[in-house]
Amino acid sequence: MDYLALYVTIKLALVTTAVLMVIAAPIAYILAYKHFPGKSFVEALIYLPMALPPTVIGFYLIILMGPRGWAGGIWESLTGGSLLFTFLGITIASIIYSIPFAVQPMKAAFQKIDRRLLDAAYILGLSKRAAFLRVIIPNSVSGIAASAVLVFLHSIGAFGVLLMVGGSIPGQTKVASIAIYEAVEMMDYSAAGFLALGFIPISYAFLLLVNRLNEDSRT
Amino acid sequence: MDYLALYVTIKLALVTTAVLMVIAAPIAYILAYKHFPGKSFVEALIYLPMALPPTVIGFYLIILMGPRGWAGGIWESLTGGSLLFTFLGITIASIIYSIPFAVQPMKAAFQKIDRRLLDAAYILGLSKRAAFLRVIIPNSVSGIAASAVLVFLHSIGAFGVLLMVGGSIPGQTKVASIAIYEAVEMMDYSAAGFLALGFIPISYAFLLLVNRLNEDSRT
Amino acid sequence: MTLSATLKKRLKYFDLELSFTCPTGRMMVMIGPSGGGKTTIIRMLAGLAKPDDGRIIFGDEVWFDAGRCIHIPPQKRRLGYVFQDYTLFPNLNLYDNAAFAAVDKKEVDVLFELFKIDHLKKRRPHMVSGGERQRCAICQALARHPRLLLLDEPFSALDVITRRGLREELKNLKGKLSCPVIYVTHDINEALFLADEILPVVDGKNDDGWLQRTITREPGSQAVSRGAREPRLSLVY
Amino acid sequence: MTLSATLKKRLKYFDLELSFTCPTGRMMVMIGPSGGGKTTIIRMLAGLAKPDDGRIIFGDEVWFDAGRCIHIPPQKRRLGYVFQDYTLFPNLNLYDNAAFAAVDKKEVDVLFELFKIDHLKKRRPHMVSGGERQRCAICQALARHPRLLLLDEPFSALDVITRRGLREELKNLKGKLSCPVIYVTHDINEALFLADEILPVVDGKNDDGWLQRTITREPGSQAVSRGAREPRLSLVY
Amino acid sequence: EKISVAVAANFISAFKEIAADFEEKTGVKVEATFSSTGNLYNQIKNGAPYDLFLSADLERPDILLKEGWTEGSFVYARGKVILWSADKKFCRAVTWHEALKTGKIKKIAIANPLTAPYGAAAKEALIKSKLWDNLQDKMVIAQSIAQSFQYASTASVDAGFCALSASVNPEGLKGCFYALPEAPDVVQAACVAKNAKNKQGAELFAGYLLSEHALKIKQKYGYR
Ligand SMILES: Nc1ncnc2c1ncn2[C@@H]1O[C@H](COP(=O)(O)OP(=O)(O)OP(=O)(O)O)[C@@H](O)[C@H]1O
Ligand SMILES: Nc1ncnc2c1ncn2[C@@H]1O[C@H](COP(=O)(O)OP(=O)(O)OP(=O)(O)O)[C@@H](O)[C@H]1O
Ligand SMILES: [Mg+2]
Ligand SMILES: [Mg+2]
Repeated sequence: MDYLALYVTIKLALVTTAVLMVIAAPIAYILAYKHFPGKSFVEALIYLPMALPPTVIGFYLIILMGPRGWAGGIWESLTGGSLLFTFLGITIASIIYSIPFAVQPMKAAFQKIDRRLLDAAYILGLSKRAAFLRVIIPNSVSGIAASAVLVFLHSIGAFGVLLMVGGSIPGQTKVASIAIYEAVEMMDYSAAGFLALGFIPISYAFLLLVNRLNEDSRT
Repeated sequence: MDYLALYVTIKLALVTTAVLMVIAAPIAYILAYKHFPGKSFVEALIYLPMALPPTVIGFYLIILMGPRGWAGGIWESLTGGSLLFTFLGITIASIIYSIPFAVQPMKAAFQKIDRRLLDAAYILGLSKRAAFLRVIIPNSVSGIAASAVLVFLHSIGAFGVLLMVGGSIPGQTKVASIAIYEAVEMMDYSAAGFLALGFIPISYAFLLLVNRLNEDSRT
Repeated sequence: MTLSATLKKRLKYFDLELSFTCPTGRMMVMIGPSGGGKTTIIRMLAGLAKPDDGRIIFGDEVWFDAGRCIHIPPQKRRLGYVFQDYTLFPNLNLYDNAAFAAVDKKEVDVLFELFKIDHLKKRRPHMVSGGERQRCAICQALARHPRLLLLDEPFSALDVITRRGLREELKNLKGKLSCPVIYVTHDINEALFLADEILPVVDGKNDDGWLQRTITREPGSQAVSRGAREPRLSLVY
Repeated sequence: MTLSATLKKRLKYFDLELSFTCPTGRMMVMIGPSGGGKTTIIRMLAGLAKPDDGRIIFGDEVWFDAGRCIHIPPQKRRLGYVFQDYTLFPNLNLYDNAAFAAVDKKEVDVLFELFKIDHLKKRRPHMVSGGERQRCAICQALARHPRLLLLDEPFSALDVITRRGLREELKNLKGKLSCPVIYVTHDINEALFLADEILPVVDGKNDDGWLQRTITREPGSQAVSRGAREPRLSLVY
Repeated sequence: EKISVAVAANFISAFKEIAADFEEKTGVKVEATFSSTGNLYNQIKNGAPYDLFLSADLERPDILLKEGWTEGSFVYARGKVILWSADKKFCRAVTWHEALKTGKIKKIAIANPLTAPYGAAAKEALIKSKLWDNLQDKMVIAQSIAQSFQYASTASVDAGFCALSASVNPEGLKGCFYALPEAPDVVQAACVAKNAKNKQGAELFAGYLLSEHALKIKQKYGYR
């Protein structure tokens, strides 16, 4: 069993989830509460990474993060290194790939908040920012948990995008899904099956954790 | 531009979304309200299609739906036809692939329902089933909308699974993501890019629709 | 049909323990200090909470019996219950709320007129005032022809005049309803006006002296020291 | 600091239109029929709703001026507001709710003792009775040292004795608070006891005769025909 | 009347043109599924009703023969692996070995030698030239030969081992390439299913694949 690949997978999924929870919250807030022209269009763009086939996203990410793309170019001029084929590179890819799954359930949760709670918060002098942090977030725990579950599991299972921008470098960018793919192509079906079985305990453990947190917040 | 492939894609996504909304609701209800031993484990299994790389799911679906698999075997003995490489086959694959995205946001929404509303429903004589249909569902519209958006867009973008079980029969199983794949393999990047652009108006239109329904339910 | 209940429940700060009966067409009014257990009692009668011990019998049906492990769920008790915080379904307008479980939808119109909210039929609950919400909740409970009516401070959000009017309507209705009515209030006038029987609940127990002490400011009751500073108004409202 | 307000707002069934002033240390009690616009007025003072026209001036600050398009948001008005449905944050226990915006957390303990809920500090709102929730909401409002206190039926869920006690406490507090207090109630005794001034609100207008008509059952008022059937109780509670 | 064909993805372009010709000439409709050889093999193993399988290697048709799916295989194309770069300056060196040795080269793409026949061929050339070990830390592994070209054409890598067919398409013409004399031909074999639904049509198409006309098309796309 390719333990190194499983390790990279888990690391990638955890980093992606952590980063996305922070990025997605304000985006979801804006989508839930603000009105501005072209909002639906912006929203559609945010969800696009989900609608596009992963290989298409991967293809555009290569262009963007390659030495001739602006992201890759800036990165190279700053660090001298390449963004593609590094752990950082697949992390960025995985984050972009999973944004919609982070944003959508959070938005739904924020929309469900009882308006009277927000009224009460404003009366108590909270700025919109403070009300967001102290009222909306704590009262949306189950929606945020939904986000976290979706993002974590989705990053674990990410394949097409990482196949494009990863380059299958052991310990760096070779995640378990790629290892499985290689095993299938080599007709080593039992290795593929074993590796696939490895996903069950991982997702099980993560779900237990999230459910625990979720329940704590409600008692 | 391959309009036929786009048409199949939209049809597939709509059917998948419609079917999944119906299937996922009771599952989400059980996960949100019932307690039974091994619940977390069952939940983890339900979310597995998300955690597994699409190619792995496709791999097992082929085995299952092939003439030697039990699903394919039963189907063949009933209809004489094959399940693989038909529109029905990719629809089943797409449904399994998207189950987690349907279940998780609904579960979160159901959990957020004010318990007092359920108390009131029971007092008014509603069975659990009736309370589910008349109280829980109408008060979870934003969560259900989140589900629908995720499922629809996710099925639009589905690729790995369909590549495995679909074949690429025009008008039947050749969806846009597969057409893009073929264009990329032929190194015809501009055709791929055009087809990818087709996803933007589709997801935009669907989002507009869901947002409209969502807002209607709240005024 | 007579409701008779013997209830025991361990709460955090006191044990609830009391029993009472209430026959059809009679109204029992529960009164007592805040946090004394009135809502808890009502919830047990409704089947939303389980007593630790005791029995609830309605006519010849056993609704709850701790010894025999019987617990009929609220769905099967067919009651009307106006919650203290007058829960309405936020997704429905007032009319649909009241018609939600109505035996005959036509009655809803009559009730809405009686309770003076027929102009608000199409409004959602968050678009009306507190007292209007409360009146809708009463219509909802009555429209389903309950076998037992539980009213937890149904008029708390109403002004004096409306309240007095509705109180009268309720008294008239009581005869037509032919079911036992349990009514929780803080208003002693209301209790005296409506009650066929008064059940003072203090710290989970039936405390028959409470009403007397409160009204007559018996020495030693909290009312004295505080009440003394109060202007003595004798409004007959 | 004096609050003075001139408010106009078009509602569905009547137009709200009235003006009043209330200086520091004084309590103005609003009273009137259900659905008459009391809560709407309070929400406008709080900044949660906008009048269609008029002005709200607090001391030398302009909080609202339709003509000059000034609208200070609720955050900047620094007020205490006890909602009619006593909204508390469901994710916090009672203590954290009251301390949520407290100037000095130590005061919360004092307030909890005063309002007799110090044993419930660690409970979440859905685990306490309606009256206990309401008292916590008052503590929350007081703990933030408001410049203006708005109380929308703060004692509606309380029993007579608790209510009378708290009413006294409030009267005492009023002096120490040194801010204008606007108080909505249905209880005429309470209004007479607490008020430095009474503002009867009927269908959105100041109707000075309403109180008189209600109390004295002036002929022609609804009170007569209905009240006549009512037993004449003269409880001084 | 139609036949269904499973085609290794690297052969898509040539195949589509050949199939179009074939349809026109015979009236038999060709339904094609393109995917990686490994995936197609897996589908066949699980009962996919293909009449004809165009693999990217010799191995898979061999296995299918042993498993009794087919009665025999034939070679339908020979591909060549090349070293391609989007940067025309790359080709100024005399040999591909020197081009790879310059310090400017930081990353080289190669299709996974374990799964892709083109990758295996490239690896063999590198080993023969004693470059394989030195270049290990510059290697980026692509999962297919098309992906290796994607990396190279987007300049994500400085150069990539690609199929000769890549050099002749419009995107490929924008760059430059070296042929690799050390690399063996990539031999692609095909086989007809024993129990094909339309065995006649499949055999007709198999024959057409080897015809003069088809050969011209294959050459146009860089196959022999
Ligand atoms: N869900 C709950 N879980 C645990 N304890 C509760 C719960 N609800 C109320 N309590 C506690 O039980 C006691 C009785 O509460 P209950 O709501 O029955 O009082 P009440 O007589 O209805 O008071 P009020 O007049 O203020 O509504 C109180 O001490 C209260 O704090
Ligand atoms: N959010 C709202 N949108 C529109 N109309 C409303 C809204 N809330 C209340 N109303 C209507 O405005 C009028 C005044 O309501 P308001 O809540 O101010 O009355 P109130 O005097 O506080 O009554 P109560 O004593 O029953 O609480 C009523 O006719 C009511 O139906
Ligand atoms: Mg109560
Ligand atoms: Mg009000």
